[in-house]
Amino acid sequence: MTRTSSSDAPVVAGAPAPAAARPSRLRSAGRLLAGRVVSAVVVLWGAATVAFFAQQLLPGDRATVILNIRTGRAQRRTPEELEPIIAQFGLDRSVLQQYLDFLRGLVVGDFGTSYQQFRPVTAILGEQLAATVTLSLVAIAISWVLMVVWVTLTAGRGPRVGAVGSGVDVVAAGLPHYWLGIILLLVFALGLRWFPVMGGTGPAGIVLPALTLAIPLAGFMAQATRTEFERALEQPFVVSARMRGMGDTAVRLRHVLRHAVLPAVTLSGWALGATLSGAVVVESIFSRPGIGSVLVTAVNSQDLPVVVGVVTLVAVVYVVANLAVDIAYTLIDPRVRLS
Amino acid sequence: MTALRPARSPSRPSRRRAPWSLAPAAALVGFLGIALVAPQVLATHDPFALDYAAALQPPSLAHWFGTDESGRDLYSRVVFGTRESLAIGLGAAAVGLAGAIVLGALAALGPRPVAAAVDRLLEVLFAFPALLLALLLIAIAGPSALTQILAVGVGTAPGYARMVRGQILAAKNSGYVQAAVALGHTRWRILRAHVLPNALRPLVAVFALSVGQSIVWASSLSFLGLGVAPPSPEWGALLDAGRTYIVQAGWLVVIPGLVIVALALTATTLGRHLQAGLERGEK
Amino acid sequence: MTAIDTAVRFERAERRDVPPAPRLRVRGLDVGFRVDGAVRRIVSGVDLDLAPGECVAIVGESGSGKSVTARSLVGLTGRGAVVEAEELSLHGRDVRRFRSRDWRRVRGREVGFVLQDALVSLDPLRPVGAEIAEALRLHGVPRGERRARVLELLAAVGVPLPELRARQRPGALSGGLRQRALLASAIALDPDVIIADEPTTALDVTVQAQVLSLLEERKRRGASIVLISHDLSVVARLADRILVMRSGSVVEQGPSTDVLRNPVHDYTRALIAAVPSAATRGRALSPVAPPAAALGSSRPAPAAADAPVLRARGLVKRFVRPDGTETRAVDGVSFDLAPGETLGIVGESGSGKSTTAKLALGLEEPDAGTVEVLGEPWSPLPESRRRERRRLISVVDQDPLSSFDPRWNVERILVDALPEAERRDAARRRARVRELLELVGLPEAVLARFPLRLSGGQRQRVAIARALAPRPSVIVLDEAVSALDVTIQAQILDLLTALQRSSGVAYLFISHDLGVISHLSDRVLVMKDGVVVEEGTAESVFERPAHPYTRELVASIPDLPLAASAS
Amino acid sequence: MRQRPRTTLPLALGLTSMIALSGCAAGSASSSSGERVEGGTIVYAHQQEPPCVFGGWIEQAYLSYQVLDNLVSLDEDGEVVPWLAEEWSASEDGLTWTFTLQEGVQFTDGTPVDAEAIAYNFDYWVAGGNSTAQVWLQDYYESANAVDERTVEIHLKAPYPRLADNLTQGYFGIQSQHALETRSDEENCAAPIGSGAFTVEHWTRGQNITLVRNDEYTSWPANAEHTGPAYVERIDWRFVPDGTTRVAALQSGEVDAVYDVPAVQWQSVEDGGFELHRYITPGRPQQLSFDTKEGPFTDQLVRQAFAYSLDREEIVGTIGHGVIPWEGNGGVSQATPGYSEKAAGWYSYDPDRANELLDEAGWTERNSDGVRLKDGEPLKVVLPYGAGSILNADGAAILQGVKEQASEVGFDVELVPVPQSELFAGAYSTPEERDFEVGYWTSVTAGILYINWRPSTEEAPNYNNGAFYDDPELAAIILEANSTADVEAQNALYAKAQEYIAERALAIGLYDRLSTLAVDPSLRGVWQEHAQGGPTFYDAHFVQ
Repeated sequence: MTRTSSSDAPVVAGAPAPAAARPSRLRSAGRLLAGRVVSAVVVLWGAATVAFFAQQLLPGDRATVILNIRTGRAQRRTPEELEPIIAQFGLDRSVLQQYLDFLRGLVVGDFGTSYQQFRPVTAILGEQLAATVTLSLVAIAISWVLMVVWVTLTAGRGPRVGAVGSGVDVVAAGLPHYWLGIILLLVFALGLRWFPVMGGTGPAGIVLPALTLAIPLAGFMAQATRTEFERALEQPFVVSARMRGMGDTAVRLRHVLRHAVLPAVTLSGWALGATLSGAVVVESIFSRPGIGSVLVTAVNSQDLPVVVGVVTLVAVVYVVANLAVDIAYTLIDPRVRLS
Repeated sequence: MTALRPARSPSRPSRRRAPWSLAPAAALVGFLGIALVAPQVLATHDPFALDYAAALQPPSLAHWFGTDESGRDLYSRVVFGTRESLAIGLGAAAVGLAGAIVLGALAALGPRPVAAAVDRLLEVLFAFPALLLALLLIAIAGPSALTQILAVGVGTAPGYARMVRGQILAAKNSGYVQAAVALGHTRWRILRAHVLPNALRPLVAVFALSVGQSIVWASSLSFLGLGVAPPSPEWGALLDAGRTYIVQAGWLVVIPGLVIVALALTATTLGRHLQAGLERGEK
Repeated sequence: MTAIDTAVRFERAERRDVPPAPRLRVRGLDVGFRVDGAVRRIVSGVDLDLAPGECVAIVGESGSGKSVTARSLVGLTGRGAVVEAEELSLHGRDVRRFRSRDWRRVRGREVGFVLQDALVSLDPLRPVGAEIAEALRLHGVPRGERRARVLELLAAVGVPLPELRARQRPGALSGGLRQRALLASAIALDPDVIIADEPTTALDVTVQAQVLSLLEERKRRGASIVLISHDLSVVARLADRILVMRSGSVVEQGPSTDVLRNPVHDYTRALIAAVPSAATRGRALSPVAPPAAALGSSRPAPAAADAPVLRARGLVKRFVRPDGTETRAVDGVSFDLAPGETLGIVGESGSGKSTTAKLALGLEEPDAGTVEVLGEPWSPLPESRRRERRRLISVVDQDPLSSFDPRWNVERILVDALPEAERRDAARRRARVRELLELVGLPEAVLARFPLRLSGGQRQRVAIARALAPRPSVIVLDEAVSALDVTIQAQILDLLTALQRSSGVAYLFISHDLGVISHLSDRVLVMKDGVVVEEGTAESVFERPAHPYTRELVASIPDLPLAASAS
Repeated sequence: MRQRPRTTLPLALGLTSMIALSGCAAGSASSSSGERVEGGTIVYAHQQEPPCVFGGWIEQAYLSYQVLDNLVSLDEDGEVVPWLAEEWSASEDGLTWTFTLQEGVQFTDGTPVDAEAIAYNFDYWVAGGNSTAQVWLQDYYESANAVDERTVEIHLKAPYPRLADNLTQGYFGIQSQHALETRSDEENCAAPIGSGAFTVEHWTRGQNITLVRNDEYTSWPANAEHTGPAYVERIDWRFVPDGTTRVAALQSGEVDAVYDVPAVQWQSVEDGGFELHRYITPGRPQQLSFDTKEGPFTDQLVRQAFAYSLDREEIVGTIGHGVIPWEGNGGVSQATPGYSEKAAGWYSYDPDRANELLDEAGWTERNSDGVRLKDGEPLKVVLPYGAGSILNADGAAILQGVKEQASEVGFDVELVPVPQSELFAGAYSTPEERDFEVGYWTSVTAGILYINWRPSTEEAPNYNNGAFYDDPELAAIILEANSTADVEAQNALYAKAQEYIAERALAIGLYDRLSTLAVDPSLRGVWQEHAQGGPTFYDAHFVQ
C-alpha cells in the first residue's frame, strides 16, 4: 500500500544548499561539542561521587580496615594502634570535608594512595590499564569479525538457515564468560595445548581471553545486526541495486551491511565499558593482570582509593568510547551529522 | 555480561522462526517447574548426603551427572538448586525491571528538571560497569541470595531504564495518543489508557529475557565466590565448587554450566516468542 | 520480498521457435510463492508482448500481482517464488534457463528498472553519484569514464548542478531530483527495456508530471517501457497498451484508448469511474452505494450566511531546523469554514497544510494568529479550557492504523470516543456504537476485531466512525484517502459526501491530490511554502487559476480521456 | 541433509579425560644427565600476590626469604644454625641475648650489616614494621643495642629461651637501616633492601615479580647446600591464583616449579615424574575454636558432643586425597615440637557419645529437621570462615563435611563464607556474632599457644584468643613453658597445655596446613626452608 510523503514534517523538506548551511553547521557542531563535554564531565563527576559515597556505606571502621589490610590479619584494634592511621589518612575529617578534598584530588588527577601498596592509585591504574584496554579492543575486534561474517552468511537466507543463524546468535549471547572461559581453557590450553595456560600479556596469551569476551559479544551484536540486516534486505534500494545487475553477495557487502552494523556500532561503545565486567572474570580465569583483577582485589580488601580510581577510569573509558562511537556513527551514516 | 540492552527496543525476531525451537524450551520449562515445586520427585539422591566412598564419580546410571568431591549426587543437587537459582533470577529480573520502570518513567514523564536529573543519573549508572555495582553492593551488604538479587537487579536496571524511557516516549508521541488528545481526554487518562500500557507491555517479553540474563549474572557472582553460602546447590555455586576438580572431574563444571546456559536460552527463546506474539498483534 | 534470484522452473515448456520481433515476450506466466510446503498462486496466465518503442502499462490495485509480474520479467521475483511460463524471452533469448550470472549481465544493461520513491530506492547512505556510478562499474565502464558519464546522465534527466547533486545523498535531495537520479541510475547503460514500478507514486503532481515526461522522452528515443501503476490517469498519458490486472490475472487488455474509452470489464469501468476529478463533483465515484444510514434525510445545503464553525486568522507556526535555522511552516494563514461546507487545502509536501490542520485542531499552538470554533476562542488557549469543547472538532488522518491503540478492538476504540454521558450508560452506548457502524457501513462483526486485522478501507471507516462519535460540527481530514486504493478511495469519498449531506458536518479537507480536492471541495485554499497563494471556489480555482503556481499545479493534473466520464 | 549428533555433554566429558591423559603425557619429563647448568631463570608460580614483599603475611615471609637474610636459620632437624649471626647466647637469667654477626656482610645498597642495623630492625618490627614479628616479640622485647660493630644485645622483659627459633621465620628478615630510613614506604614495600641471595628487580603488579641474583652474596645460611652466589640468574615469581592452572602450567612446561598443588592433582603430578615437596607447617593447625563466652558452646558438654560427632579422619582423608593429614589436636600441629598425641586422640568419632552428652546437656527435643532443641531454642551454631583467604577450596569442602556430620547428632551448623573485605572490616570478631573460629597460624614452636590463648584483659586485650577463653590457669602453664629453658621440660608443659585445651574441648583440630611444591625434574636443589616451608631457590639449578 502506497503512502504519500506530503504529510512529512516541513523540517526535512527541501535541500539546504551547503554554502548557506555551512556557518550554521559550524555553530551547531560547536553547540554539539560543548554539550558533549558538559555531559562527559557530569558523568565523570557522578560516577566518582557514587563510588565515593558507596564506600561510606561500607561496613567497619575505616582505620581498622586499613590496618588489617596492611597487617594482613583480620581482628579488632586498639585505639593506640589506630591513632597513626587516622592521622595519616585524615579519617577524623567530616565526610563532607573528605568528599571535597577527594574532588579537589580528582580535578588535579590525584586519586590518593593505595592503602595496600602505599603507591599512588594513578600509578597502579596506569600500570594495569593497558592490559585490559588491549584485551577489550582485541575482543571487540574479534567479535566484529565473527559477527559480520556470520550474519552476512546466514541472514536473509530463508527460514532454515535463518533459524540456525539466529539460534547460534542466541546461544553465543547466552554463554556466561566464566563458563566459556573455563571450557576454552580446558580445551585449547589444558587439552590441545595450542595456547599457554597462563595468559600473561603476550600475543599468544591474549587469544583465549579475547575469545571468551568476544563470542558472547558477537552473539549479542549479531542479534541486533541480523534484525537490521534482514530489514535492510527488504528495502527497495536493495532491489534497485540488484536491478542494476549487482550480485547478491556484492549487495550484502556494499549496501546492506553498512545499514545493518549501525546498532552494532552503538553496542560496541557500550561494550568497551562492559567488557570490563567480563575482564574481572576472564582475568581471574586466565590469570591475566589488568583493571579487572585490580578491582576485585581492591573491593575484596576495601582498598577504597583504588576502587574509586577504577570507577572513574571506567567512566572515562565509557565517555571516550561513546564519543568514538558517535564519530564512527556519523562516518557510516552521514545523515545523523546534525541531529 | 549481556545483561544490559541498548536504548533501542528489543530486536524483532524473524517471524519465520519455526515453532520446533519452542519444544525443547517448553520441555525444560516443565522440568524446571517440577524441580521448583517438588524437587524430591525428580531427584534420585539426597542432595546434601555425603558419601565419601563415592566421591568424584563420573556420570553413570547410578549418578546421572556424576558425584562431587564429597560423593554428593550432582544431578540431585542441580535439581534442588533450581529453586534458589530461579528465585534469584526471577527476583533480580523483577528488581531490575521495577527500578527500570520507575527511572524510565521519571525520565520520560517527569517534570523537566527531574527528567533531566534522571537522564544524567542513568548516564552515570550506565558508565558504571554492572559487575562493579554488584561488587560494591556485596561489599556493603555481605554476600547472600538477597544481596545477589539486589546486586544483579541494580546492575541491570539502568539498561532497561533507558529502554523503558524510549518506549514511553515512543508511545507518548504516537498517533493514537494524539487522537486521544483530539478526543479531549485528560492527560492522566491518556497516560493510564494508552501510554503506560503500550510502553510497558513489551516488558513482559523483556522480563523473560532478563530472567535468563540475571541467572547468568547471579551465577557469575557465585562463581567469584560472592554468592550464596555452601552447601547450597545454587548452580553458580556448584560451578565454583567444581572448578577445583575441573581436570579430574570436568563434569562438575561442564554440567552446571550447560544447565545455566540451557536455562538462559530457554528464557531468551520464550521471551522472543512472546515478543513476536505481542508484535503479531492481539491473539 | 528479498532480492534473491528466482529458481525458474518450467512444467509446460515445449520447444518452439520464437519470431524475433518483440523485445519482451511472455506467455502463460504463472507466479506462486511457497508458503510452508504449498505453493500460493499470485499471478496466473499473464501474456505480454513489448515491441520496440512501445509502452505497455499494467494497472491494478494493491495485491493485483502487477509488481510481482514486473519483477518476474527480470528474475527477481523473490525468495520461494515459483515462476512458470510457456514462454519468457528477452530479445529473443529464453530467460527461463538463465543462471544468476546471466541475469546480472542483462539487468541494468538490457533492462532498466525504476521503483517508487527514490528516498528508499536509492541507498540513503551513499551519494546518488555513487549509486549511478555503481551501475556503470558493474557493467565494466572503466573507472576513468564513470564520473563524466554520471554527470552527463544527471544532466540528461534534468538535474540542475549535477556536480553538486552527485555528491549529495538522497535525503538531501527534493523528491523530484531524487526520482530523476533514480531514473538516471536505471538508464545509465541505456537499456532498451525500462520497467517502471509505480515510478510516480508518493510524488507531488508537479514532480509526477516531470518524471512522466522523462519516461516519455526515453520512449521517443526508442526505449520500450513497462509501466506499473495503480493510477489509470498516470498511465493514460504514456501507455500504448494497457493490461488491467486484478487478483493475479489480466481482466482486460488492449490499446489504451480502447481500454479507457469503452472498457469491457466491470472492474475496469469501476476503476475508471473511481478516479475523482472536477468533472466528478457531486457524483458517486463507486458503484457500491454508501450505507443507507449515511444518506439519511438529505438536508438543504446550509446558507453561506451562517456563522463559520471554524475561523482561522493570521496563523503562523515556526520550526527550528536541527541546524538551528528557522523556517515558517505556516505563515499568516486565514480562512473561514461555514457549517456543512467542505474547505479543501491543497499543496505539495512541505507546503504547511498538515501543520495548518494541527493548528486548527489545537494540537499545535500557533506562534501568532488565532483559531475560533463556533465563534468562541479555541487557540491559543490552555488545553484544560479546550478539552470539554474538543468534541466539536475531530480528526481523520492519513494512517488510521497508527491512530488506533493496537491493544484496543474496534468497539473499545469507538466507545472511547463517545461523550461522557453516552459512555456511562450501557444501553445508549451500545445503541450509539451500532448507529456509528451503520453510518460508515461496517458490519457489527468488526467490533471484536483489532485494527491490525482490518483492511485499509475498513480502518478508514472506523476512523471516520470515531470522528463522528462525539457529533462534531467540523471534521479535519488530513490526507484521509491518500493511502487507499482508487476503488476504496472512491467508496470513502462517497461515504464522506453522504455523511455531510445527512449530518451537515463541515470538512476541512487536506490533500496533495488535486483530483480528490476538486471532487470534494466547495472552496479551495492553495498553499505553497506555508502561504496561501490562492483561494476561491473549486470551480474558480481549477478552471480559472490566477496564481502561476496554481496554474502549474492544474496543468500537471494527469487527466483521463474525457469520454470515460461520459458514462 | 544428514543429521549430525548434536550432544555436547559427552564431548565435554571426553575432553576432560583427554586432558588427564595429555597431563600425564607432558609429565614424562626429560631424562636428564644431571649435569648442572650455570645461570638460567626459574619460573615459579605462586598462589597469592601480597601487597608488599616484606610483611606479616606468610606469602610475604616466603617472598622476602629470597631477598632478606635472617640472623639465624633452622635446619632439617629443627636445630637453629648460624646465618647472619655466627654465634649467639642467652644470659643466665635469660633476659639478655647476644648475637655476634658475620664479618663484612653488606646490604645490597652497600651499607654494612652491623649491630646498629640489627638493633634498628628489632625496634622497627615491634613498632609494627612487621605485624607478625610484632605479636611474637611485643610482650617480651625490652630493647636492643649494639655493643660493637658485630655484637648486638637483645634485652627481654621475661625469659624466652626459644627466641632464636622464632627468629628463623621469614618475618624476621633483616633490612638495610639506611634503606628503611631514607626511602619511601612505597620503595620499601615493593623492593626491600636486604643482604639476601636475590634482589627485587621488577614487580609487575598482578602478574609477577622478577628477582635477580645478588652476585656479591656472602651470607648464606649454614644449612645451605653450597656457598657463593646463587646458581640461577633470575627468579620469575609469578602469581597464579588458580591451582589447576598452576599445575597445568607446570605440566606444559610453562613454569619450573609451582606452590600448593591441589590435593586432588597430587597423584597425577607425581605420576608425571615431577618432584614433590610436602611440608606440614608447625604451629596452629587448621582448627575450630569454640566460642566459650556466648551461645551453646559455653557448655563444655556441648563442645565435647560436637567433637565426638565428627569423623574428621574420614572427611579430611577423602577431601585431602591422602595428601592433607588430618589433625586431632586443636592446639598445635603434629609438626610442632611439644606436640601432644594424647590431646590429638582425645575425641574419636562417636555419635552415640555425642547424643548422650547433648541429652545430658539438656538438648533433648528435636524439631522436624532433626535439630536439637532446648526450651524451644534450636541448637544452631554459626561457623564463619575466610573463604579464599584463610581456607582454600579443600578447607571449605571439609567444613561442609563437618556441617553434615554434626547435623546427624542434631547440630544446625550455619556456614558463612566471609570475604576478605568483611574480615578486614572486623565482621564476626565478637562472641555474639559467631560460635566458632577457624584458622591456622604457622610458627616454629608451640609458643604459638601463648598468642592464641593469652587471656584478654582491659589494658591488654588479646584479639587472637579466638575462643574468648580467658583462663589464668591455662595462661600460667603456657607462660611457664615459654620461659622454661630446658626443651624437654618446656615441651612437657606445652603438651600439658594442649591436653588442657583438648579435655575442655576449647578447640579441636581439623587438618594440618601444608606447604607443597612441585618441581620440574630439570630443576634441582629446590628445598623448603624448615621454619615455614617456603621455597628456597638459593641452591636451585637447572640440569641437562
